[in-house]
Parts: sequence; C-alpha cells; structure tokens
Amino acid sequence: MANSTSKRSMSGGRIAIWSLFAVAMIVAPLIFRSSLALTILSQIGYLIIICLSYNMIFGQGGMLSFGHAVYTGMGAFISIHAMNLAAEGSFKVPLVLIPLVGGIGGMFFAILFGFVTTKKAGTTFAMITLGIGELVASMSLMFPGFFGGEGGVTSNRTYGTFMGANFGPQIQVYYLIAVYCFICTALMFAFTGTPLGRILNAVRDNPERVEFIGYNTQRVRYFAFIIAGFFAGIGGGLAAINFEIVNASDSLSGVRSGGYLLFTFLGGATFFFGPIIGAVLLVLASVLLSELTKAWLLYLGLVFLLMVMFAPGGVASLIMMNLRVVKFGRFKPFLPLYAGLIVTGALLVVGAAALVEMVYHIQLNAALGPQVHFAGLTLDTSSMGSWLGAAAVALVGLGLMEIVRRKFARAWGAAQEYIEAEIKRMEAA
Amino acid sequence: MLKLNDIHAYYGKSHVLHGVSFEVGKGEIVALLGRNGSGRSTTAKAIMGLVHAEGQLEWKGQDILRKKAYEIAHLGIGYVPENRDIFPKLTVSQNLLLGQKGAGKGSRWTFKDMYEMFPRLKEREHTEAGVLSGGEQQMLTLCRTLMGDPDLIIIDEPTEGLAPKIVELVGQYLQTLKSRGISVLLIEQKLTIAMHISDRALVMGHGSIVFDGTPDGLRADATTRKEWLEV
Amino acid sequence: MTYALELKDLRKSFGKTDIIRGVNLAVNAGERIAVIGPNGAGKSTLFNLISGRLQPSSGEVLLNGQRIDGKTPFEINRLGLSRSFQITNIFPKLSVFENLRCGLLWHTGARYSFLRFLKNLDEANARTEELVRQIGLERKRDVQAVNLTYAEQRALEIGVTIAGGANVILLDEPTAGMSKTETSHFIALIKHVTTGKTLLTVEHDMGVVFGLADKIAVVVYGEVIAFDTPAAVRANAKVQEAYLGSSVADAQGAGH
Amino acid sequence: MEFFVISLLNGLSYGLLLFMLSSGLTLIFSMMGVLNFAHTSFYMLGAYFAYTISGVVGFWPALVIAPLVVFALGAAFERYCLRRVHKFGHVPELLVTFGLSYLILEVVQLIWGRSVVPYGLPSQLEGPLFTIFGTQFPKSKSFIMLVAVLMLVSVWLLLTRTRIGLVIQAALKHPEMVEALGHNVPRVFMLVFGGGAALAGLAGVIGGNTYVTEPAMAGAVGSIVFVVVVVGGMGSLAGAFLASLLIGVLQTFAVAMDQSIGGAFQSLGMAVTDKTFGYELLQLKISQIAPILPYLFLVLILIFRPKGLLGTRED
Amino acid sequence: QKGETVKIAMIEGLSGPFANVGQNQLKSWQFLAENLTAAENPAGVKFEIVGMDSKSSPQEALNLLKAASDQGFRYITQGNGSNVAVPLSDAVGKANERNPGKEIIYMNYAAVDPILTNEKCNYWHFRLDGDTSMKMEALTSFMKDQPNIKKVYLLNQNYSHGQQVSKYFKEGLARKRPDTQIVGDDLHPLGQVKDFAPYVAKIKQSGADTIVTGNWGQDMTLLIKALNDAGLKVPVYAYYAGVSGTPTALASGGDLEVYQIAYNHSNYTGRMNSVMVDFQKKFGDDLYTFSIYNGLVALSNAMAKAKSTDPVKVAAALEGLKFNGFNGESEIRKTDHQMQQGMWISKWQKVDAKNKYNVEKTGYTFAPVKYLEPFVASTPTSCQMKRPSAG
Ligand SMILES: Nc1ncnc2c1ncn2[C@@H]1O[C@H](COP(=O)(O)OP(=O)(O)OP(=O)(O)O)[C@@H](O)[C@H]1O
Ligand SMILES: Nc1ncnc2c1ncn2[C@@H]1O[C@H](COP(=O)(O)OP(=O)(O)OP(=O)(O)O)[C@@H](O)[C@H]1O
Ligand SMILES: CC(C)C[C@H](N)C(=O)O
Ligand SMILES: [Mg+2]
Ligand SMILES: [Mg+2]
Repeated sequence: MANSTSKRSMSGGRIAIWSLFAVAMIVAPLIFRSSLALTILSQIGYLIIICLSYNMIFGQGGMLSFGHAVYTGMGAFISIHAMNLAAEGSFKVPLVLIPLVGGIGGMFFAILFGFVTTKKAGTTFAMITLGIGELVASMSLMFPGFFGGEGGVTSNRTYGTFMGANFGPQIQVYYLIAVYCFICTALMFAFTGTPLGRILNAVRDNPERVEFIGYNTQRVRYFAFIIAGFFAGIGGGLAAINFEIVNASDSLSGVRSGGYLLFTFLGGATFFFGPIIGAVLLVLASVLLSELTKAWLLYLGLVFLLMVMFAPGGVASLIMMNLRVVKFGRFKPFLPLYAGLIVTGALLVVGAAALVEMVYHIQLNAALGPQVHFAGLTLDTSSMGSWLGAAAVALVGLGLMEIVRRKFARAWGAAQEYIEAEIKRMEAA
Repeated sequence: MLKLNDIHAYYGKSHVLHGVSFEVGKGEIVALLGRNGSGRSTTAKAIMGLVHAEGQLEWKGQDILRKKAYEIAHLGIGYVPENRDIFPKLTVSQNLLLGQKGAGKGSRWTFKDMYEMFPRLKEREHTEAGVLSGGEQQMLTLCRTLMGDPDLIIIDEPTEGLAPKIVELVGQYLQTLKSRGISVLLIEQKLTIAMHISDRALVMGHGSIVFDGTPDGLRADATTRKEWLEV
Repeated sequence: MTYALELKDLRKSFGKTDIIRGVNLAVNAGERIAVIGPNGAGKSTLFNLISGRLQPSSGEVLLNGQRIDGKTPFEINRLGLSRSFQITNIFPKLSVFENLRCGLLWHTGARYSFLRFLKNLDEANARTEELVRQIGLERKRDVQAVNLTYAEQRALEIGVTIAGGANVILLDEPTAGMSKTETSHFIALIKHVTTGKTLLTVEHDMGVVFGLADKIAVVVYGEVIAFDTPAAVRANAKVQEAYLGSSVADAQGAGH
Repeated sequence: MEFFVISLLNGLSYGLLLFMLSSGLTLIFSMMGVLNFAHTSFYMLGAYFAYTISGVVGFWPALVIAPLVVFALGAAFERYCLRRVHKFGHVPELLVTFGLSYLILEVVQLIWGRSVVPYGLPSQLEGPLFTIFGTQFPKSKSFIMLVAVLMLVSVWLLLTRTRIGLVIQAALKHPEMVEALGHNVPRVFMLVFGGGAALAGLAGVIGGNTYVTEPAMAGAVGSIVFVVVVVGGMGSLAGAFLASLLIGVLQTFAVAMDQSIGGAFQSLGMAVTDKTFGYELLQLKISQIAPILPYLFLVLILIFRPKGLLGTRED
Repeated sequence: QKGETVKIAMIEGLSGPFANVGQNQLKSWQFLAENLTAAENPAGVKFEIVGMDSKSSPQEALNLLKAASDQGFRYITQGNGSNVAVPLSDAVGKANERNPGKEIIYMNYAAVDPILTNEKCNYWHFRLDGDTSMKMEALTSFMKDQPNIKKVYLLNQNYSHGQQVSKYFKEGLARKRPDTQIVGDDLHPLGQVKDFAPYVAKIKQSGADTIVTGNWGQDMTLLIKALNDAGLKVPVYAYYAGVSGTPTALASGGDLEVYQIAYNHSNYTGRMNSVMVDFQKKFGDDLYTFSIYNGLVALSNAMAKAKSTDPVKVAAALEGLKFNGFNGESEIRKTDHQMQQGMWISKWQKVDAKNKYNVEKTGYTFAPVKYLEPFVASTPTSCQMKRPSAG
C-alpha cells in the first residue's frame, strides 16, 4: 500500500529494487548454467506472471478462483495454434509477439466466463470457477481437433528470427521470457496504483460501500478479471513457447489452478511481491523437491499445513515483519537467534526426514535391500540403530529448537512492543 | 458478590487497565462512568474472561480470573456488550433461545416476560435479527442476556441509539431487575439516567477507578466531574 | 419548483409487514433536515429506499426532479446523492487517505481507469488532502482504517460520504456512540462540511437535533407525522407522546 | 417402461450415494462455513480403517469403530489445526484442509500401499436384493441407500432438536458473545467437525467395499461433493438431499439420451457434416457429457439462483 | 562395449494417481536389467535404470528430460500415457536436432496412441508395445472366428485413446465381420463416472452380446463392478484388465467373462514364467509389462550389432532390428519404429492346473485363449520418417 500522493517520481529505493530485479534476471542464467536450470528459470519467469495475475483477483480483489488455469491454458492453446499458423505462413506473427496473442486469448475467455462469474463474489464465485474449471478440463479432452487429444498440440518455435535469434536455444527463450516477465511485473505493479486497482481493493474490503460511492462492484470485478485473464494468457503463451507443446492434462487441469492458489498464498497474497516468491517456490517444489525425495508430497503437505497455521501471511509477510524490525534497528539480537533456530531446526528436519525416508524406503524399495542413502549418510532400515539414531537426532533437535524458540518468541515480543510504542510516539509527535 | 482487586488487563501488548478495584453487592445497581476510552468496556470484558487480565477477581467468593467465558456465564454473570453483537442471520426468537443456558428451566425469565417488556420484539419474533432497527437490536441484546438468568448483569451502554422514551423505559427495567435481587453493573455515558437509578457510582480514568461513591457524592464532587467526565 | 429531494407516497413492506406506509416529504435545496422517531419507526429504511439499497414497494423518489427509485446505489450516487451508515461502513484495510480518495474517485472522472496513476490525479489528490484536513485526521492520514478509534472511524465515515461532492447527503445516526464533547465537535464538523448542501440526518440525541436542523421530520410507524421547524415540533403533542416521552406512555404502542 | 424404472432406481441409488458422500460436508460447510477439501480424504480413511478393522473383528463392528476413529482424527484436526487458523478467515481454513488432504493421501499410501486393497463385501451384503426386469439390484447398494437416509434423519434431528446449529451459526459471527452467553464454543466446533468427518468415514466404510478402496478414491469424488452442497444451497441439509437426488436422476437419464445439437439441426433439415463449424461440439451427445452435467448444473444454478435450490444465504 | 554401463532414465509418474503402475514398472525395468541372461544381453552391457518422477505431467516430463540430459543419460524410457509420450517424443526429436553429440533415444514401452508411429513419428522414438490399431486389428481378427458375436457394444473414455479404440474397432469389424452390428458406441468423460449402473442399463437395453472397452483404472473396475452387480453376463473384451490393482478389484467383483487383448498373458512357460515368479517372490507384485523385457533385449541386440552404446549408432541398429522377444521372433519396423509382434487374447478365470500363475494373489489368472501372429496384428503406417543426414 505504499502510495504517495506527491508527484515524486519513483523513489530511490524503488528504482534500486527494480534494477535489482532486472539484474537478477539477467545474470541468473550465467550463474546456473545447466539446461535444467535454464528451463527452471524460464518456468519461474512465466509463472511469476501467472501468479501475479492470479493475485490480482485473489489478493487484490478478494476473489477466490479455483479455475485460473482455464485462462493460462486457453492462452497457451491459442498461442501454440498461432505459432503453427505462423510457421505455415498463414498468420504472420513473429514469435516475440506470440505471448500477446496468448494474452488476447486469455482475455477473450476471461471476457466470456468472467461475465458470469464476476456477477457474484465470495463462495459463490469460488464455486462457479470450480465448476467452470472442471467443465473446461473435461471438455478439452473430448475435442481433439483443437486441444490435440491426449498428446496435445506441438509446435516449433524456430520458425523465424528476431534480431538474429531464432529461439532454438533455451537461453534465447529464457531472455524472451525474462523481458516479458519484467514488463508484465512492472505493468501489474503499475496497475495497483491506478484508480481501478485501488477500487478493486475497496471492493475486496467492503463491496457494499463501494456501491454507495458511485462504483458498480460487478463491473470492477469484471474489469480486473479481464486484465488478469490477459496477463494469465501471456503467461500461458510463454509456457507454450517454452515447451513447444500444450497439453490439456497439464494446462487446464484443476490441479494447476489449485497450484496457483496454493503457491500464491504461500508466497504471500497480501503483498505485491508475494506471488513472485510463490512462483519460485512452485517451480522448485515441483521440479527439484521431487528429485530429492520420494516423500515430497508428504513434505509439501506438511509445509502447507505449518505455513498456513503459523505464517498465514505467507513468506512475504515473514520478510516484511523482519524488515520492520530491521527498520527500527532492532534486528541485531535476532541474528544469533535465527542462527540457533536454523541449526536446531536443521537437526529436527534431518532427524525427522531420515525417519520418513526410511519409512518410504520400506514401503517402496524394500526389495532392493535395507540401505537408504540420505543426506550423505547410509541408513539401514533393518537396524535398530538407524531408527533410534534418527529419532534421537529429531528429538534433540526438537528440544533444542523449543528452547531457542521460546527465547526467540520473548525477544520478538519485546521488539514488537518497542516498535508499537515507537509508532505511537511518532504518531503523537 | 463481585469483587475486583488490582485488575490489570492487556490487549496483546498494550496495557489498558492499571489496577482496577471495586465491588458490586447483591441487588445493587452500580454505575461505571468515564470518558471514551477510559477502559470501562475493557473492565467488563475482563470480568467475563474475554481479555487477558491479571489480579484478583472473585465472584460469590470464587476465583474466576482464569476461567473461560462460558464457565463464568454458567456461574451467573450476564454480559450485554456495547456493540450489541446480535446474531444477524438468526431470528429474534432464536437469538433469545441462545441466551438460555441448558434447557432454560427454572429461569426467572421467560420468552413471555421479554415480549411483554418490549412488545416490539414480539412483533418481529420471526424476523432475522440482522434487519432489526438499531434500537430493536439493543432491546434484543438485553433480553437475550436476561434469558440466561444471571445474578449479575453487566450492561455496556444500553441506551445507545435508543429513542429518549425508550431510554426511560430501560431505566425502569433496570430497577425492576434490582427489585428481583439481581445486581447490575451499568456502564453509561448518559449521566442523567445513570445517576438517577444507581445506588453507587464509579468513575474511571486512564484505566483505574478515580471515584467510588454515591451518585449524590459525585454530583457534589465538581472537580472529579470536570476532570474525568467532562460534563 | 423542483425540490432537492422529494418522496411521493413511498411505501415499503417486508413480506406482510408494512414498514414504510406512504411517506411524502419534500426537501428544498440547502436545507438541513433531522429525521427523528422511535426505534424501528423506519428511519433507516427510509434512507435505504432513497439511496437505492432497498427498492420501494411503491411510490416515487425524486432527486432534483429526476426519478431515482428503481436505480442502483451507484447510479443514484453518481446523480449526486450520498449517504453514511448507522453501523460504520468503511474500507478497513485501506488508509484514511485511501478511503477518502476512493470516495471521490468516480466523481473526479477517474472511473474504471487503469491507464492513469492515482498519484498523477492532481485534482483528486488535492481534494483528498483537503478532506483529510476537514475531518481532522491529518495525523492519522496513513493509518489503516481498522486501527482508528471509534470516533475517528465515524469521522471517516462522514468523510467518505461527502468526498464525492454529492449535493444531497444522508447521515444515519452520525454521532451514535460518541461522548458529549466529541459530539459537539462532530456537529461542528458536519455543519462545516455540508454547508450549502442538502442534509438529512437521523438522530436520537435531541441536543444534536435542535442544534443542527432547520426542519425536523418525525417518523412514527412508517409515516411522517410532523415536518416542521424545531420549535413547532417540540411543541407538538403527538410528537411528545410518540417520541420525546415526557410521560412514560408505551412508545411501542403508537400507531396501533 | 422397463428401462425407465431401472434408470429411476439407478438414479435414486446414485443420488443417495452422492448424499452419503456429502452429508458430512454439508454439516461442516453449512454450520462452520469451512470448505473442507479434506472431506473425501476422511471418506477414504473410513474405507481403509474399515478394511483393516474388519480383517480383525469383522465388518459389522468395523462399521461402528471405523467412523469413531475418523471422528477422533477429525476432532483432533479441528482442535490443533483448524482452530488456529479460524481467526484468519475462510481462505486459510480451506488451505489448511488442502494441506491435510495431501498428508492423508501420503500416509494412506505409506500404510496401505499405492494399489487397490482387497476390501470385500461381507457375506450378508453380497448378491442381489431383488431382481427387476431381469436386472439385479445389489444388496450393497441398497445398504448405501439405507445409510444415506439414516444420515439424513440423524443430521436433521441434530440440527432441529438441538441448539448446536444455532450456537455454531451465532459463533461464526460473534464467538465471544456466544461464549459469554454460556456456550462452550470450541467444544461444539470440535464435535461438529469430528461429526462431519465421521459421516464421511461411515460413507467410506460402505463405499469402500461396494466400490473400490484405493488411494485415488478420495480424489475421484473430490469435487462432486462440493457440487452437491452448493447446488443444494449452503446451509441447507434438505437442499443437499434434494440436489443429490436431482443430480443422480438427471445424470442417469442423461446417459440414455443420444441426442446431440448437431442431430437436432439435421432433423430440422440443416446439413451438419464434419466440415461444419464447431462440428466436434455439435456432434457431442448428451450421454457423452452426462457425468459432467453436475458441473454445468452447478454453474447454471449459481448464475440464476445463487442461493442454491433450498439455500437461504448467498455466502 | 562389453562391461559398459548403460544408464536409462525412466521418466514416469512415480507419485500421484498412477504411482502404483509407475512404481511397478520401475521395479520391472530394474529387475529385468539385473537378470538378463547372456543370450538376452549379447552386448554384455550393464543396464542401470534410474526412476525420475514426472507426476504424470507432460511438462514435468520435459523438465526431467533436460535433467536427464544434464546428468548424461543417453537413453530414456516412458510409457504411461500418450499425453506424456507425444510431447516427450517431440522434445527428444528437437533436442537431438539442436544438440548434436548429445542424442537421446526414447524407448516407449506402453504409450499406444497410433499417432506416435504415424503423423508424429520420430526417428529417436521406438515403441515396444502394440498400438491401438494393432490391438484392434488382432481383436477383430479373433472375433471374425467367433460366430456367436453378433451385437457389440463399445464403451470408452471420451479422449483420444478411447476414441481410437472405438474408431479402429469399428473399422476392423466392418472389414472382417460386416454381419455384426455395433449396437452402442458410448463415450464417457475420463474418470468422472462414479457409478456405471446407467451405462449397464443402456447396454442391457441394447441387447448387446459383447462389450469392447479400452477403459483403464477406476473407469475399468467400476464398469466391471456395475456389470456384476446388475447380473448382466455379457463378455467384456478389455484393453487394460491386468494393470496393477485392476485384477484385485476384478476378483472381488464376481465371475464375469473378461477377455484381455494384449501382447501377453500371465501363464507363459519357461523363461518368462520364471521371470514372473521370481519377480513376484521378490516384490510381492506382478510383472505384467513384458514390453520392458523386449526393450532391454532389443537394446542389447542393437548395441551388439552397432558395437557401440552411442545412441546415434544404436538408433540406426534398432531400425529394422529382428530379435527374439518373449513372443518369439519380433521386429522393429524400420518405417515407423513400431515393434511388430504377436498378440494374445486371454481370459480372466480362476487359476487351474494349466494356468497356475496367481495374479495379484487373487486366485485368478489371465489364461491364454488365442495367439495372433505378428502379421495378423500388423497395420500400415503413414509415417514419413525423417532420418538425420549422416555425418
Ligand atoms: N481490541 C482492542 N485492541 C487494542 N486496544 C483496544 C482494544 N479495545 C480497546 N482498546 C483500547 O483500550 C482502551 C480502553 O478501551 P475501552 O473500550 O475499555 O474504553 P471505554 O471506556 O469502554 O470507551 P468507549 O466509550 O469508547 O466504549 C482504549 O484506549 C482503546 O483504544
Ligand atoms: N430487510 C428487512 N426485513 C424485514 N424487516 C425489516 C427489514 N429491514 C428493516 N426491517 C424492519 O423495519 C423496521 C424499521 O427499521 P429501521 O431500521 O428503518 O428503523 P429505525 O427507524 O432506523 O430505528 P432505529 O432508530 O432503532 O435505528 C424495523 O422493525 C425492522 O425490523
Ligand atoms: C471463500 C468463502 C468461504 C467466502 C465466504 N462467502 C465468506 O466470505 O464468508
Ligand atoms: Mg466502551
Ligand atoms: Mg436506524
């Protein structure tokens, strides 16, 4: 909500942050060079757009949608068809503009479906989106002509060149995505500072009153929904370029929509940059976590449960809370406490994870022998020692962590008290 | 009956009550006066166990400081909050039904009594409470608490938003309560009525009691009135 | 001549219950009217009918001579009528400043725009700053509305109501829950911000009523039983009986 | 005629199955406002518990014990997780149940494996109850119908004969006030959530052996139960019941209908070939979309009657 | 190349709804790789199979392809779901074109969409299973000789696989048995049917004497349950009756006549029997994806022929390769990389003296009914294979 009225142009801090964002996107592929890392980065890029577009309606507009994948997916399908037409030469659109075609596609469906969904709010809205999502997902499988059946629609992105790039190599695609990501993020941020963006917040907080200050709430929701649909479609279009295939089972499924919701929330829906974190986590969780461990779904479920219970504002709110402490110059004493939390937490996690891994091993791979390789150790599911050892590590970790946590909670409380008092004092002054 | 000794109360980290002490006797109407924000509502919440409080809090000789709100209610304290807190989607009679504890047998009060007291409620019996007029909601909250058959009733600004005539009426009913042996802790803004019907007046300022005496005593004490009540 | 606001035989019933039973009222531009009456008489309902929150069962509402019954709240608001609520109704998560600015965005022509920045809307921003000052919340300018005290929230409620620059303002119990001193400050504020506008306000505090109103409308049981100057109303026996309660007759019985 | 009677019977039995699956959700959703995404996970747990327990003590005791175990789990979840997030609002509540559904699925797979378990019908429920026009009607399905009706009656009694419903609805708005009136609100919440979970568990005990007990069973019915509850109208048990039957019958008869839009055009004399624009859509037969009709129904109902069939509130 | 280790990345859904199948097949790959005899492994290489979890998502699979390539895998395999196979094949083709020197071979052991060896055929993709057209060809050839089949009801999932089953079956039947009637051709949404009773009522009304279905998973088991419940004793010709879990569900259903059309059955003798028995002993699970065996044997043969494990050479050697598979002489057709092999019709029945293999410990088994030679099942292809220009 940082909005100043004075006509100051961007403040120094803000310029710094945006530059940092740009620089990070430029250098990331120079640091992470493997082809997997590059696809991961590419996916993060367009998922940032998608999660931000989702948060436009969810965090800023209070509309809980279970069907956002409809708009990203349709955007992707339209993009891939456009690519194929372009390759044939019947619809001359350069690849760099394909995401815009996707955006228009997403927007078209947002105009179509949004017309009915945004008439309602709250649970009713949520349930209509759930219904539409299920319908679109099921129907898409029935129409192989447009959706390409099970295999989906494939394409080849190298049908033209742009400034010497033919977009065959992943790195070129990455930079295309990065450029779009930066522009879209900037545009969506700009949106939060426009009249419609602000009224959207008002509609979220108190739709009834909005009607009495001259605004049609349905219209406000509808317009926001359409704009979000546009950005979602851009994200879909970039996904189509990235994979060169669009597939109903991936692009339109309810699981996808659920993923956008979950990770946007996990990143932090109350802050503009929260969904960016969410997008990063989404990719890491789905690509890397499952590589690391078979128990990834269990961990994911646990992390969700714990995050929602203990940090309902998402990662972004944790960051902001700490920044507040930093701002008031009270952060120093927390450094050792955080270190303590991390160390003891790591103990707990290692111990508990060792147990989980052994259980999974028994379940899935027992026939391959009792050895489990975990975190550089070799555990033996048939030996009591491994079990007891892991349990002991977990318990010790838990105990120590509790001690540190109590200390932390006390210090945190004191710091917050100080800050509150300080704010009051400043207000009074 | 009710005895507060050095009660401190907190909202999160902010310290609101700084050592409140007073007593309410059986069948007594005690007015708790004070400016906005002086902590009167907080005192009521502290008694009901709705805010974190420290100190000594006794009811009929029993320590109730750490008890849960519903336990305190079962011990016979009724509470009418200042913001009414009616249940908007329930009908008037359902709201009253929720006021009853257990089956509502042996209560001094019945639905009939309530409807006689405020015939307007009888008319709106099956209406959703949320659409009642502001004043009707106020009546409903009072009745709802009475249905629980309390021995002490804490009323936070009951006359807010009531037409002048109804304000008089409420005053009379409070005296009826007293005549049935019920104690009343009346938190009020409108001095006239409070001074008129109460046996004792307390004045609160900055989270502690700054005056404890009779209404007449308060009338005489111009400095207290000036400083703490801005009459 | 056209009235700023005119009600013609306005009626409203919920199910079988008639709540507003043929109200006729004509208010001249620039007049300050207090609407009083027993609890449940239908004052808030009347406001709801005028502002479009409820649709009348029959009858007409005219704003500056134009029919507005049947229109939605936002259409009516755009025509220059604004209201406040008996129970505070603001945007809790937005700051004071943002609340007020939202109140006037439509009327400064920003509408649904997403191609302009708020911070570049000079006129809107200047007017908002002015409003912040008018309602005396300069010090709380950037505080979230939830964190305001009750009285401050009430002030903000009025601020949001008048922000759009409507000519006809309806205030529902604006001073409820305030202490005496606050109330008198507040009345001064209301007077100040509504100068030159048509004002209707519901009040139970007779001090306020007599201090503020040019004319008083007494609503009892869904009917206007008196509409006159304060002095005349105070003297009116029917009003005494039904509302002011010099004697302790059963107010609820009135109208049976 | 014959086909009509059998289809009607099938429709009713499918409708009652839907009601059995969703009655617990209705209870929780209508009273607590929680969109419990883990509802069908409790259904699955009921089936697996019953499978294990019936292996030890037989099916009939398991019919009682398994729901009780699920009740305990549901109540514990409310007590230690849901209650914490209640104050943050509906979306976190929903997400916490989301997380739970992941956990339950994984734990079930850890304990019982990733494949189907051989959870069979007890001998008393095997075979047909009666035969009509040469088609058998199985005992197991009849039992489901019976249980669904019992669920309806007992939940209805709970809602109308006790104040629990009122207490919860009131507590959603002003929990402190309800406590101040002398009601132990946290306990009521816990019991209601546990009760809803137990209903799901009971459904699992019977659904598990009538149909298939496998890890996918929760996901398979995951969204249809919401359709039932929402179409019926939030807060309305009778609505959910009506919606279940309606959807059951509607869908069953839709399966029999081989008409398509294209076919209708053709009978009007228009030429519809695979060159016609939108041919894929035009040639789609009603029977082909029968199983997803409920979603269409949901969308239409919410557009034209957002309160649902018998609902009283909009959200 | 003797003694070399060939690493194969198995990109498959190892968690999520199809985890049980994927996990079983991962074990099958690993088990068979470890237990190849010298005759089966003429190249004498050591195959090492690493599972990578795609969660059955095409996009995840593509990510894993990159990961596998990063980690130096030159062979990948996948099978469950043409929705993954098509993108994967496409991506392998593109990657090989864009990264010469890092070619990857894709062994498809179960994805049966004919498109993979027709319109979208790809030089680096080899299919070990028989595609839908082949199976339907075989099935209709079998039915040709069953005079009591008169009225057939088709019930399939409404997506490309189900639509193809319906299409190829109707084509084949019209050619071979024009006298039979298709009395019903129903498609239902994938995975959305909770109770098949209405379909059963419809089938009964149609008077069908045979049901043909490509359904799998819940859509298969629930269909069989509903048929049993209603007591409608119409033989079912199924595609996927033997997949993990389905037999258990079938066994608790009743004694319906179920036939399976597949490249195998469960009562082989000799080598395949011992493999199955050993596998069941070790994992307590059935080995039913025989194409994996063919895949390993074919690879090893090709490596021996190419005298190298370099995918470029091996791919060339695989083209047109003839080798001894579990059904005897088998060939990877050069034109489209579709393995040409015989097909079995087997019947779901109680184990007996002749058919002893106990499927999923249910007491039931798939007993062979008829073997159809490779040439019978063979279907033409429209593939125009683009081979990388030499050099
Ligand atoms: N929920 C809360 N969180 C934090 N502070 C609070 C809360 N409620 C009240 N306060 C603060 O506690 C102090 C005492 O408030 P209280 O409501 O008890 O006053 P009161 O005397 O009843 O005034 P009023 O006339 O406004 O009802 C005030 O400064 C108020 O700002
Ligand atoms: N939607 C509704 N459905 C049924 N009855 C209603 C509805 N809205 C208002 N009423 C009834 O109409 C009557 C008038 O209510 P209204 O709120 O207008 O009174 P009021 O004059 O503002 O009273 P107060 O001074 O107490 O606020 C009340 O009896 C109320 O119960
Ligand atoms: C998502 C929801 C359950 C929202 C609900 N209608 C509410 O705001 O109360
Ligand atoms: Mg107070
Ligand atoms: Mg009112």
